[in-house]
Amino acid sequence: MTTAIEAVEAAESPVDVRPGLLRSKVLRQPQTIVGLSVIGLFVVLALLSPVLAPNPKEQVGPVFDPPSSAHWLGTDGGGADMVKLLIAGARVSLLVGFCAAVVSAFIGGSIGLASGFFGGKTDTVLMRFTDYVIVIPDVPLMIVAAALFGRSLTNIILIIGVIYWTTTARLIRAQVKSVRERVYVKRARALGAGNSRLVGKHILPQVAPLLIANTVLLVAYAIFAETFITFLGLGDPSLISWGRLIENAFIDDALLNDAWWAIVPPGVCVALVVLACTMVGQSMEESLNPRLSVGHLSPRRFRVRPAPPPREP
Amino acid sequence: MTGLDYIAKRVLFALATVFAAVTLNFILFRAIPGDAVQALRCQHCTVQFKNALRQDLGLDKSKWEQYKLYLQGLAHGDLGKSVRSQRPVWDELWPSIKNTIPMVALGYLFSVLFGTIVGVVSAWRRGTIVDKGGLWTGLAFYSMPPQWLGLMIVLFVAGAVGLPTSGIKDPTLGILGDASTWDLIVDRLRHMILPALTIGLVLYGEYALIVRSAMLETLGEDYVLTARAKGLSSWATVWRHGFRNALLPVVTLGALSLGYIIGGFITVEYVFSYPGIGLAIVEAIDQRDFPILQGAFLLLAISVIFFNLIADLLYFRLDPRVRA
Amino acid sequence: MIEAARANGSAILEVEDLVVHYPIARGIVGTMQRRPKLRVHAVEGVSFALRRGEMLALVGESGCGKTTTAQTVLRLLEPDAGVIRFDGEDISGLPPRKLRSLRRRMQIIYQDPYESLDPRFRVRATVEEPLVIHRLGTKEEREAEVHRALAQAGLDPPDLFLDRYPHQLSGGQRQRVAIAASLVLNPDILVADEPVSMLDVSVRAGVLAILSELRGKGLGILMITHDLSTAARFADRIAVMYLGRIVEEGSAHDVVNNPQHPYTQALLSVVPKRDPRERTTPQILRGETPNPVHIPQGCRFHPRCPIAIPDCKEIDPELRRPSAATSPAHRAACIRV
Amino acid sequence: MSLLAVTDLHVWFDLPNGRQLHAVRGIDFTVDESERFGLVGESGCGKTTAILALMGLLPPNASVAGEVLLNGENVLSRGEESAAPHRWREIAMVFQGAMNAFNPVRTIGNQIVEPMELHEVAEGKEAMRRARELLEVVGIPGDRVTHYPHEFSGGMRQRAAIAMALACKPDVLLADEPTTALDVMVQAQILELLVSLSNDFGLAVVLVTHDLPVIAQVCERAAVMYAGVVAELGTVDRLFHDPRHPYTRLLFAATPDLYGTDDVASIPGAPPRLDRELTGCPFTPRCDRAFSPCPTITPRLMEVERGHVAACHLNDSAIRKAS
Repeated sequence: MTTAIEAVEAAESPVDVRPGLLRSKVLRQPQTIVGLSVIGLFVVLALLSPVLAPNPKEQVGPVFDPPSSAHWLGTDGGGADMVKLLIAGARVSLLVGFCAAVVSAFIGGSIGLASGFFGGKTDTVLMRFTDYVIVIPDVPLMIVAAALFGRSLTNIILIIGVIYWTTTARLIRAQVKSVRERVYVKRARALGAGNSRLVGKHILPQVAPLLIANTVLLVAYAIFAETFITFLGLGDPSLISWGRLIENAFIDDALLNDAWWAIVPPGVCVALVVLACTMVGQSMEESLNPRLSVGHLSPRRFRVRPAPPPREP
Repeated sequence: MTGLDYIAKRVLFALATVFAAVTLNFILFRAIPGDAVQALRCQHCTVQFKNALRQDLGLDKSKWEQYKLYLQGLAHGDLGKSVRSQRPVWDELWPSIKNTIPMVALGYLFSVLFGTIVGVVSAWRRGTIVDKGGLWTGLAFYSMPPQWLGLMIVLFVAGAVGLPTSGIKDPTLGILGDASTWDLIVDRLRHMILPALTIGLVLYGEYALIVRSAMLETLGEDYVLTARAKGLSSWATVWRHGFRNALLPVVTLGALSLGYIIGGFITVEYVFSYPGIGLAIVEAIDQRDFPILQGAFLLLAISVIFFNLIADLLYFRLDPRVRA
Repeated sequence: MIEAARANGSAILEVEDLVVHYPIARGIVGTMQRRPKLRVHAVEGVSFALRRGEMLALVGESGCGKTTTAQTVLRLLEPDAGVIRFDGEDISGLPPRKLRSLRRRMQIIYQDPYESLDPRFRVRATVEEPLVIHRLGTKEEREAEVHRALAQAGLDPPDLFLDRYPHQLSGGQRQRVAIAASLVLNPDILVADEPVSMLDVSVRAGVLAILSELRGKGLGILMITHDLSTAARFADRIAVMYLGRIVEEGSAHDVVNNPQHPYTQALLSVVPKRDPRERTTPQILRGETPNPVHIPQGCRFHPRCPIAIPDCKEIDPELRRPSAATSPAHRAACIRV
Repeated sequence: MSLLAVTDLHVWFDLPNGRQLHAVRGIDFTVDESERFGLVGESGCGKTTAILALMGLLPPNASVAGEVLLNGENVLSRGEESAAPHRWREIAMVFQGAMNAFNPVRTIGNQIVEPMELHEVAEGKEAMRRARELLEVVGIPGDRVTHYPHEFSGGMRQRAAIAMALACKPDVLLADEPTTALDVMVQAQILELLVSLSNDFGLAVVLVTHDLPVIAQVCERAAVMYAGVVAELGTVDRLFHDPRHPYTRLLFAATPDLYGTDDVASIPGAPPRLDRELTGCPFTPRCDRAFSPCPTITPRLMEVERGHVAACHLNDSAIRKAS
C-alpha cells in the first residue's frame, strides 16, 4: 500500500551515476553556471569581509542617509554604512546556511542510508519517525525552539539543522533502496561482500551526487529560516546577518523614513542566494533524475523537410 | 489491503502524530533551563507571585506527574493559562485565530488559483516565453523572504493603492458616527488585502513551481502519447490526461509545505501588525509567555496534521490505485 | 532420478521438496476482522538434480516460481521447507557465515545487462571484485585471472575491454562481462536467470554458446527461461514448472518431441515456428495462470486442462514415468498419462 | 492503389550536441486492406520511429521527409496539422508496454469512449455500449468498462488497448511490439486476436517486432530493417526460404527454433551509429559475404523476383561482374 508521500516518491526513477555525468550534463547548463557564479561571488565577499568591512556597525554618517558617492547604499538606522553591513551579513547568513545544511544533510543522509540499506524493521521505525517529524510544522517549531533555547549562532544552526533533515532522509532512502536492488549490488552481496564494502563502493557513490544537490537546496532553506528566526528578534544580538538587517530596518522604522535603501538590499541578497541555490540544486537533481526531459506534448512540432536527393552509386 | 485500510491507516497515523506533537511540545517546554515562570517578564512578577504561579501551574510536581496533568488538561480541551494575563490560553488565542483564518484563506485561494493556472499553462507551453515568464516569476517570489516581501509591499504598493498597512480596523471608524455593517466589512477586507497578498505571492511562487514540474512529469507519461495518438488536441490532452494526474503530487506536496506557509504568516502578520495568531506568537515570545507559545504551537501543529489528513483522503478520492 | 544421480556420484546440486512462501499483509481492517493470513505459494515441493557438465533449463510462465526456485537454491531467499544439497552437503540451514565460502562456488548471472554492472566500475574492477571480496591472490595473480575469465567469456582480446565503463559496451558485451565476473572464482554451478531475454536476437546465440562451452568444461548450469526454443536448443534437460511445481521433466529432446503433460503440450504448441510454412494451430489455453495465492485443489492445472477428468479435482499427481515415455528419466505429473 | 503507401520516408532527430541522428533513412513499403505486414529488426534499426512517423507522433526535435499516403492522402505534407485529422479514425496504434498506455486515474471504458466522442463516431450511452462490445470482441467481459487499468492483468490490458484502438473503426492498426512483455500463452492469445481482426474486419495490421518467428507465423509480407533502411522485403515465405540479403539469412540463423537442428550462430559486431553519414552498405562489417563494392557503394533496393526486393550487391549481376 502506498501513502500519498510514497506515491510521490515512487515517481523518482534514479539514473545511473556514471563517471563524467556531472561534468557533461550538469556543468553544461547555463542556469547552473549562473547560480554557481552568484554563490561564488557571495562566498568570496563573505570570506573577505574582515578585510572589506572590518567594523561594520561603526557610525559613519547621519541616520538613514540616502545613497551617495561615499556610501553607495546609504546608511542604516544606526548611521552605519549599508554596503559594509551587507558584506558582514553575508558572512553570518552563509555560515548559518552552509552549516545548518551540512547538519541536515548529515542527519537526513544517515537516516535515509540506514533506512534504505537495512530495510525491514529498521526502515519501518526510522520512516515512521521521519513521517512524524515531516508533518510537524517546521518553521513554527524552529521559532519555538529558538525562543526557548536562546540566541547563540550555534544554537540557531543546530535548531535549523536538526529540524530540516526529513525530506533529505526520504529522498536518500528512496535512492538507496533502488540502488540496493540493482543487480550489481545483489551480486556483490551474494558473493559475500560486507556492508561497508557495499555501502562504500557501490551505494554511496551512486547516492552522493543527489545528496550534494539536496544539500545545495537545503542551504537555501536554511538561509531563509535564519531570516525568520532573526526577524522575530531571536537571533544572536551581537551578530549581523541579512535577516538581522531586515529586522533592524523594520524595528528602526526605515519605512517611516522612506529609507528603501535600508530594506531592499538585504532582501535582494537573500533572494539572490536562495534563487542561485535553488537553480543549482534543481538542475543537478533534474540531470540525476531526468523524468522531466521527455515530454509527449510540446508547443513546438516536428518539421517537414524536402527529401534528400537519392545518392547515386 | 482495501481502501478502508488506507483510510484507517491514515487516520491512525494522524492521531499518532497529534500525540507525538503533544509530547514533543511538553518535552520542549520542560527542557529549557529554569522553567516557564522564571523567564517571565512583567511588572507585577515578584518572587512571591512567581512561586504562587509555579504551584498553580503544577511546576513543583515531578515531570511525570506534570505530563499526566498536561495530557489530562488537553483531553478536556484545557491548553493551560497565560502566565501574563492569567486567562486561559484558548480564550487568549481564539480572537487571533478568528482574525487569521479569513486572511490566510484569502491568500491561499489567491495562490492556489494563480499558481495552478500559471503552472499548468507554463508546462503546456513548455520552453516558450509564457513558460519562462511563469517559471521566473514563480522562482522569484519563491526566493523572497515573506517578511521582506511584506515590507516591499508596504513601501512600494500600499501607498499607490491606498490600502492600510497596519492593524485590522481603522481607529477612526465609528468615532464620527455609527459605522454600518457594510462599512465594517469593507474596512476589515481593506486591512486584510495586503497581508493576504503577501502570503499569496510567496505561496504562488511555490505552487506555480510544484504544479509546473508535476505537469511536466505527467506529460512525459506514455498515456499522454496515447492521448495524442487518439487525436486529442494538445489542450484537451493537458486538461483530460495531464491535470488530474498532476494534482496527485500537488496535493501531497501542497500539504507538506504547510509548515513553511505558517512560518511565513507569522512574520507577515508581524510586519502588518495584523492581530492574528502569528502576532500572538510574536508577543508571547517577547513577553516570554510560554503557555501561550505552547498552546499556539500545538494548535498550529494540529491544524497542519489535520490538513495533511485531508490531503491523504483527497488522494484517496483522486487515485483509484489506493482504493483497490 | 535423484538416487540415480547420486549413484554415479556426479550430482553437484540436489533439491528435494523445496517450499517457499511469501506472506501477504492483511492490513489493519483485515487483521481486526481476523481474516485468514494469506500466502503466496511461490514454490511448492520442487525436486531436481543438476549434474556437473549439465545444463538444466527451468521453463515456465511468469509467476510459476522458477526464479524463486533459483534464488532459493543459492540461499539468496530462505526456504520454508526442503533440502538443498550442494556437493553432497545440506546447505538449506547453513548460517550466513558458513555460506560465504560456498558462495564462491555458486554463481548467478541476471537478466538485465544494463543493471548488472556498476556504472562507475571499469570492466577490470567489476571482474576483479569477487576476488577482492574473497581476498584471493596477489594483484598480479588477480590480473591474470581477470584476463582468463574475460577470454573465457568471449571478450577477446581482454586488453581491449579492461578499461572500459559499462556505458561504453553493448548489451551482449555487458552480459559477457557479467559472465566473466562469475567465472573468475571458478564456480561449480552457475545459475543463469533469463540470460539473453533482454539482448538483441543477433547476439543471443553468442552468449548462449559461451554458456554451452562452459558446460562442456564441467560447469553445472541452471538456466531459468520462458523461451522454450532456447531451452530446446541449448539445454540438456528441461523441467517445466506450473504454479510452483515441476509438472514435467526429462531430456530436452524428450520433453520437446514427446511432451506428456497437457500443459507442456499447450506451451510447446504456442511457440511460434521460424518457418512460415509450419503454421500449426496453437492449442491456446484460455484465461491466465491463476495467482499462486489460491492454488486449485487436486491437480493445480485441472481448471485449464483440456483433458481433465473428475478425478483431477481430487488427486494431486506426483511426478512419475508416463506410459508413453521412451526414457526412464522422462517424468510427468499427470494421472492421465 | 494501396491502403497505406510509404515512399522514401526519412526521420532525423536533432541531438543536444548539435549532431543529427538519421534514424530512418529512406524506406518504402505498401500495405493493403486486411493485410498483415511485418516490420522486423533489432533495437535501434528505426522500426518504431518509422511507424510513429506514420501517425506524425514525433517529438519536436524530429524532422521528416517523404510521403505517407493513407487512402490516397499525404499524411505528412504539413506535419502535425495534416497528420492529426487521420489519427485513430483511419490509423490507430497499440503501443509497446500496454502497462502505461492507459491513464491510471480514468476507467478503461472512459478511455475507449474518449476517441469516439472526439471523432463523433458515437456519443454518451451509445458510445459506452460500443465500448462494451469492443471489450467483448477482444475477449473481455463488457461489464469491466467501469474498471481501472490497475485492476487488469498485463494480457488483459493489452487486449483493452486493442479494443481502444478499434474504437473509431480504423483502416490500419499499428502494433508496436504488442507481445514483448507477455508470456508465450498470452502472446499466442493476442496474436490470434490480431489475425482474426484482420480476417474478420478487413483491418490492415502493421506488426512491429524483433521476433522473427512471430512475423513468420502472423504476417503475410514483411520488411527486414537494418540501420534505418529496408534490407529486404517480401512474403515471409520467400524471406525464410530464399533470403536475398545476408542479414535476413543470418538473422534467421541466429533465431533458435523448437525443432531446428541447424547451428544457431550469432552475428558478430554491432549495428553502425546513425549520427553520422554512412557510406556503402551499412551491414558490410558484419556481413559474411561482403565483397569489394560493399564498403563504398550503397546498394539500392532491387527487385529479385515479383514482390520481393533486397538491397544487396550480391543480387546485382552487373556489380558482381565488375568486381
